Amino acid sequence: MLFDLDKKINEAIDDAASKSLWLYHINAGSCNGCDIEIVAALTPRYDAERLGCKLTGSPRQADIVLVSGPVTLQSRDRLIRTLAQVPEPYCLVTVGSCPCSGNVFKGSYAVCGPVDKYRHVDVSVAGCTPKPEAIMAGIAQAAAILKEKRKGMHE
Amino acid sequence: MAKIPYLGTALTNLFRKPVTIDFPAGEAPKAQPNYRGRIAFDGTKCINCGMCERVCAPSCMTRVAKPLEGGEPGDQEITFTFDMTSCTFCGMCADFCAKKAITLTDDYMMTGTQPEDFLVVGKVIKKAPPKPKFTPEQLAAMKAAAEAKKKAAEAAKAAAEGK
Amino acid sequence: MIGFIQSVLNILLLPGLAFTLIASILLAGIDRVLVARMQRRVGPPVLQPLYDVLKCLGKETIVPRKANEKVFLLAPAVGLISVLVTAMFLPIGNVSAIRTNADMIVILYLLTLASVTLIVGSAASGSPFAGVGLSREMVAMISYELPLVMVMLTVGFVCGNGLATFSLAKIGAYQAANGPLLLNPVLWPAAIALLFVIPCEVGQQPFDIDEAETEICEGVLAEYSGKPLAQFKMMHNVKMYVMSGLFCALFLNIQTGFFLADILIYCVSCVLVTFVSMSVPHAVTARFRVEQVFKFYWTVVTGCAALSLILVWIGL
Amino acid sequence: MTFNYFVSFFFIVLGLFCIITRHNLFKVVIGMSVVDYGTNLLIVSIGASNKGTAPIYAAGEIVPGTWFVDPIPQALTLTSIVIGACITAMALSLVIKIYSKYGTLDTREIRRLHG
Amino acid sequence: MENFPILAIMTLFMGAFINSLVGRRSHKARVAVVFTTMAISLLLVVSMVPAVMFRGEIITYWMGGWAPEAGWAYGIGLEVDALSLFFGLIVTIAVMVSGTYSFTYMKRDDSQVNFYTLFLMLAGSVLGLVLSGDLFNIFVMVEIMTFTAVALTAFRNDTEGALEGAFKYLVVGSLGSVSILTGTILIYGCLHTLNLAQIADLAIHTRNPVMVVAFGFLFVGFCTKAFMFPFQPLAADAHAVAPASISMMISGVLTKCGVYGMIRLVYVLFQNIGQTHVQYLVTGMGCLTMFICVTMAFNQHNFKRLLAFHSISQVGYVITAIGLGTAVGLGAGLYHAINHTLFKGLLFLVAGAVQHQTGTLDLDELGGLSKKMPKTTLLFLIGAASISGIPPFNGFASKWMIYQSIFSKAVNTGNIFFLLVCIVALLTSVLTLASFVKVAQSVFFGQCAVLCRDAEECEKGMRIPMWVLAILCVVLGLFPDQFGELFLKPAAGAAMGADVYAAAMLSGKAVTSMPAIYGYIGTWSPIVWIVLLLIVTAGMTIFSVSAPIRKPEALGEGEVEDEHVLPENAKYEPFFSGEESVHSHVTGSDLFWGFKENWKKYFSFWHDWHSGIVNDYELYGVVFLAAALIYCILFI
Repeated sequence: MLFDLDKKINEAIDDAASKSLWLYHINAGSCNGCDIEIVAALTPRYDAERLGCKLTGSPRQADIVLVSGPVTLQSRDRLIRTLAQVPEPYCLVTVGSCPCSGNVFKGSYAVCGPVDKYRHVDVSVAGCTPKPEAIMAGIAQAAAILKEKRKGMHE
Repeated sequence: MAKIPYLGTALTNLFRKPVTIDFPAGEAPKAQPNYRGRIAFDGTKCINCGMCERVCAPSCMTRVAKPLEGGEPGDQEITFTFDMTSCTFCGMCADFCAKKAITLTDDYMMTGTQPEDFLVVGKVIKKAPPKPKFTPEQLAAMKAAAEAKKKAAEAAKAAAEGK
Repeated sequence: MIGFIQSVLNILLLPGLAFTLIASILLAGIDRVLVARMQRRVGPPVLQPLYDVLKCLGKETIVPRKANEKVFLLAPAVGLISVLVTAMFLPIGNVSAIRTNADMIVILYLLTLASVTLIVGSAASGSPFAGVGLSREMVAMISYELPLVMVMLTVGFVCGNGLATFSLAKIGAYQAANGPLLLNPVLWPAAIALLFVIPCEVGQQPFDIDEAETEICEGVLAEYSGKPLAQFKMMHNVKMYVMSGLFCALFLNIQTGFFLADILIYCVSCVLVTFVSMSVPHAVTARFRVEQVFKFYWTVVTGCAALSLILVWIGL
Repeated sequence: MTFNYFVSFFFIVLGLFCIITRHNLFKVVIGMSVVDYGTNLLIVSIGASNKGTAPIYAAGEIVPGTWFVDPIPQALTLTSIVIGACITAMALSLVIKIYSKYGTLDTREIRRLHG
Repeated sequence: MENFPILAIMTLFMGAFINSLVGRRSHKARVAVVFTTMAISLLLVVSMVPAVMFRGEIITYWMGGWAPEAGWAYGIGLEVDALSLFFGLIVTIAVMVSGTYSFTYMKRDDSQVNFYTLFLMLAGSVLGLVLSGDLFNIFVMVEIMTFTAVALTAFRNDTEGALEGAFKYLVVGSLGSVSILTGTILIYGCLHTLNLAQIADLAIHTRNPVMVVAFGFLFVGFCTKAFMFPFQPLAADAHAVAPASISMMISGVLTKCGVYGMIRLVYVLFQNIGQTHVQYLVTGMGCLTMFICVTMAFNQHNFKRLLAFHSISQVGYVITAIGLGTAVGLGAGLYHAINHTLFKGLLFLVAGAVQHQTGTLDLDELGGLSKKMPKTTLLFLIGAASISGIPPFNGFASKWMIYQSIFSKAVNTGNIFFLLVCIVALLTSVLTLASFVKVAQSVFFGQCAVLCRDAEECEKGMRIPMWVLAILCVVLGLFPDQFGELFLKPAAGAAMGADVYAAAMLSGKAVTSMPAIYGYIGTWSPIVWIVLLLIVTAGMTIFSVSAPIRKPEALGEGEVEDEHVLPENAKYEPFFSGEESVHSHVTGSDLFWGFKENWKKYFSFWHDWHSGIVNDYELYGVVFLAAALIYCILFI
């Protein structure tokens, strides 16, 4: 378009993609330890809103999907369905060690293996309840990846 | 209208300094004193007793033994890999480790994109046990010689008594 | 010819399109920062609403299978346009982009149109959460429409001295003559009523029963992603600017001689109104339940509006 | 003449009372026709006067001082009677169909359209 | 030009007669006869417009050549002034549209000959009522109208409650007719004339109690015909069961005859609209009807019954505007009258189309029709937007004029009553919008109900009349000034100029003078359009750049919307917080929980008030008659 206005707009949108991160949290059977840590990240002491983070209620508006908990049998289908409903480009961040490996529940009949089996995990934050700073660091890393993904979309 | 709760505190907060720590910009604050964070494995102290592996609930560590290429034939090089993503940081391994080879540091910033970022790898060089000076045959021969000597001595003692 | 260029410039730049977009984004940003500061946290950068909107523009738009596609995609556009046109009517000092002698009724209807597009859009999205959300939005509309109309009638009647006027220009002239209406004690209940109406009209935290993230998963916007979502978010920001602008036009229309001072005063008063009416309730109270919203508006707020209406009616 | 007005007023009130209180459809229809008759009586008695004779006018016979009864209300009464008859016929046909469909004539049961 | 009025009425009645002879043979013959009859009457009425409306003449026609002698009217006269012609236009347009609609709508019914005979008689009687200049002639036409409307309501007597609705309409309607008759006779008793013009002359001078009681009776009679407050259950029952084209006729045309009678009564016959007590009576009735009907419509489960209550509440708007007594009020009321006929007719025809395709009108069973019947959905949206007063449509223009007239009346007279009326009017328009949102969500949008799976678009024959109404809605909405100048000003002038009406009737043609009514406030200045254009182009530039819009590929053959979808490809399924998207349609009945929760007592009271028993409705009617008479005797 005229004096490559579209390139400028696309760059602005890529930049914005890393500055406005809407979190959508999926609890795939977690013991709620990681859940309260995620919410703690939004409290005044850690304030994830500085990164532009905001909890949203629907996967349609998610940029970063936080998964916590070993993917139990019951929550397996629901996890896959919800992940399918999130619009591109989005990052999948696993919080805590359960989603990465199933932690102490590894090998149980009710646990359907790490999240990796269902979708490539962009950033994982280890720790059995990782500290809010760790979650914030993970989100910051995911923001950078998001920018690359968005850039990849329109190249 | 009942007194609006927190109105006073909200308005005064406007003029007070926010309590947020400037983490992603600044450096991460230190964790509490004995925080059970990432595992640090000191290969030199470990005697490969396997207590940590037995006592670890999520069995997040694996031991692979390989013959040490440089050393004598019996030497082993055991690589310990602790997978932080399946560790619950309960600290049992550190407590049960007789040699205190495993310590949990206060590094909590464990984020990464590939699984390798979360592996703590430690190498233990396990010397082969010292070779016995004598080979088993020599031992047998020496034992036989000792036996023979003892019998000769007894025979001589009996002959002396008989006299 | 100069008059025409002047009016086109007015529309395009100053009290018109460009100023509205920039002001609404800044106002929304300031509002979020103020709420954060009241909770003693740093809060997002001031341009955060701009990043949100641009990011939503960049994301993929999914049209659900059960949705009625044309209405689903058209409703947000109509909503945004109707709100932007409403912003044209707001005067800065005595300069306003579009001037008719029944501004208030057009503003009332365009704001209703904006809410209706939100409702029709969510109805077209075919999701049950949206169904519940739109009925809550309708209840909210029923509850705040009555006091809003009463406040407009009161101000129209006071400024009309005899024949009720609906034009903001006459109201501005009246305030220029004998001081902003806020100083007139008879109109204090009406001002309070309008301050209460603003958060519900905009859909701000304590009264955002239609987009309640926790209860009904973003209710009205459950199925929206990408571009339509960007339009609805932009509509939300512009509505915030329009409502505070409306309050300034009705009660705080201070007209000094030259235009620059007017703009400055206008911006400061807009920020003040946003702080008082939207940031403080957001930081202090939790979200209302549906029938609490309705009961609150039809008893407390309508009471205030009716009080000042009757006082004005008696001829005070 | 006032006696006629009282009687017609009485008929109208009686008809309305019958419509309001009776729960049988036929009685409601009867009430309606009673109201009609009351009104017809009112119309006729409006135009009537004791001294007047029948308003038949044959050429040349007019003698000054003869009193005619006003013919227009009588014409109106004719139309009103015709209309009353049609309304009653219509109502009765409806009552028959209702009975065949609902199986009852009690107005309290025939209330599917309410609320 | 002289005998156009009688020709227009006679063609309709002759058409009914010929149709019953010829129509039996084939559908084509029936359609031909009915269509030509309606077309001729429409042509005749329209051809009178330039003479009456633009040049301001008044056409008088004396039946049987009984011209008035020495200023005393003996015969029965037809008088067409601007007001009658305005309502004549409404009647003929509505008849034309609903006639063409019923050609395809009633195709599946049997004994269609009777349907069209009754339909043309209804049309003829309504046109006769509007054009006639004789009070008893109006009573006879009212009787024929009620008679045929009852027969047509019960036409499909297998639908649930059709006979019952018709019977109730007949019984309580006859109460109205009796009170009109009594009123006419009492006037005759005092003034010894039945001609409207003559009564207009004499009524001002004779101020005796009998005239006041006559006014009371006539007022109650026309309230019944316009389905005012205590009579609105009649309308609700009649509309819910009548075929769609007939419910359009009842709501669009019969109520307008009640309104016409009210205007004639208050502005021309007794000319006592100037008294504040009469204004209180008329505006109070309109206001009461408006609010009660809209709240009653709020939790209806039947689509047409909801539309019926809305129709009566809009007529309440018209009556409120007329009761103000100011020229602006009357103009606004007339404007809203024609708008109401248009958008209410459109909504009833849409309801008919929905019933024709899906077989049911229950709001809880319908759902998601917008994907199966897109054109009908668009038509519905135009109708709903007009009725709830959304800017570009005609509802907005006329409702706005009504608010303006009420508010300026309130300010000029400094009377608090009119301020309350203004607030109730605004509140009613919001509630109207609320209930049409409810209908839109439960019938057209939302998820596809089981019943609507195989519904497809209705035939073209039904859609053309709907499109005619929709276009008229939009045109009248966009050009309120021109319509006001050409039609509203002469009509309101004719109503206000009662003395000219009288003079013209008795002495033949005369030019009426038109008082300047109002300066209309232009809303659509061109600048607004420029701004819209700019915003749209600015929006397009950003859109063409950013990410693509992904739409689901259409359902393949045999694929049903709700059958099991694998989690992986659930991208386009609605978000059910992870669950599989089962059919869960949020229907009308459980919307607005918050609002209904707070007004539980009010809603349950009115729900029981509409008990559906004939005796109760008659009781309400009689009590209202008594109250009205007492009010008139005391105050007027």
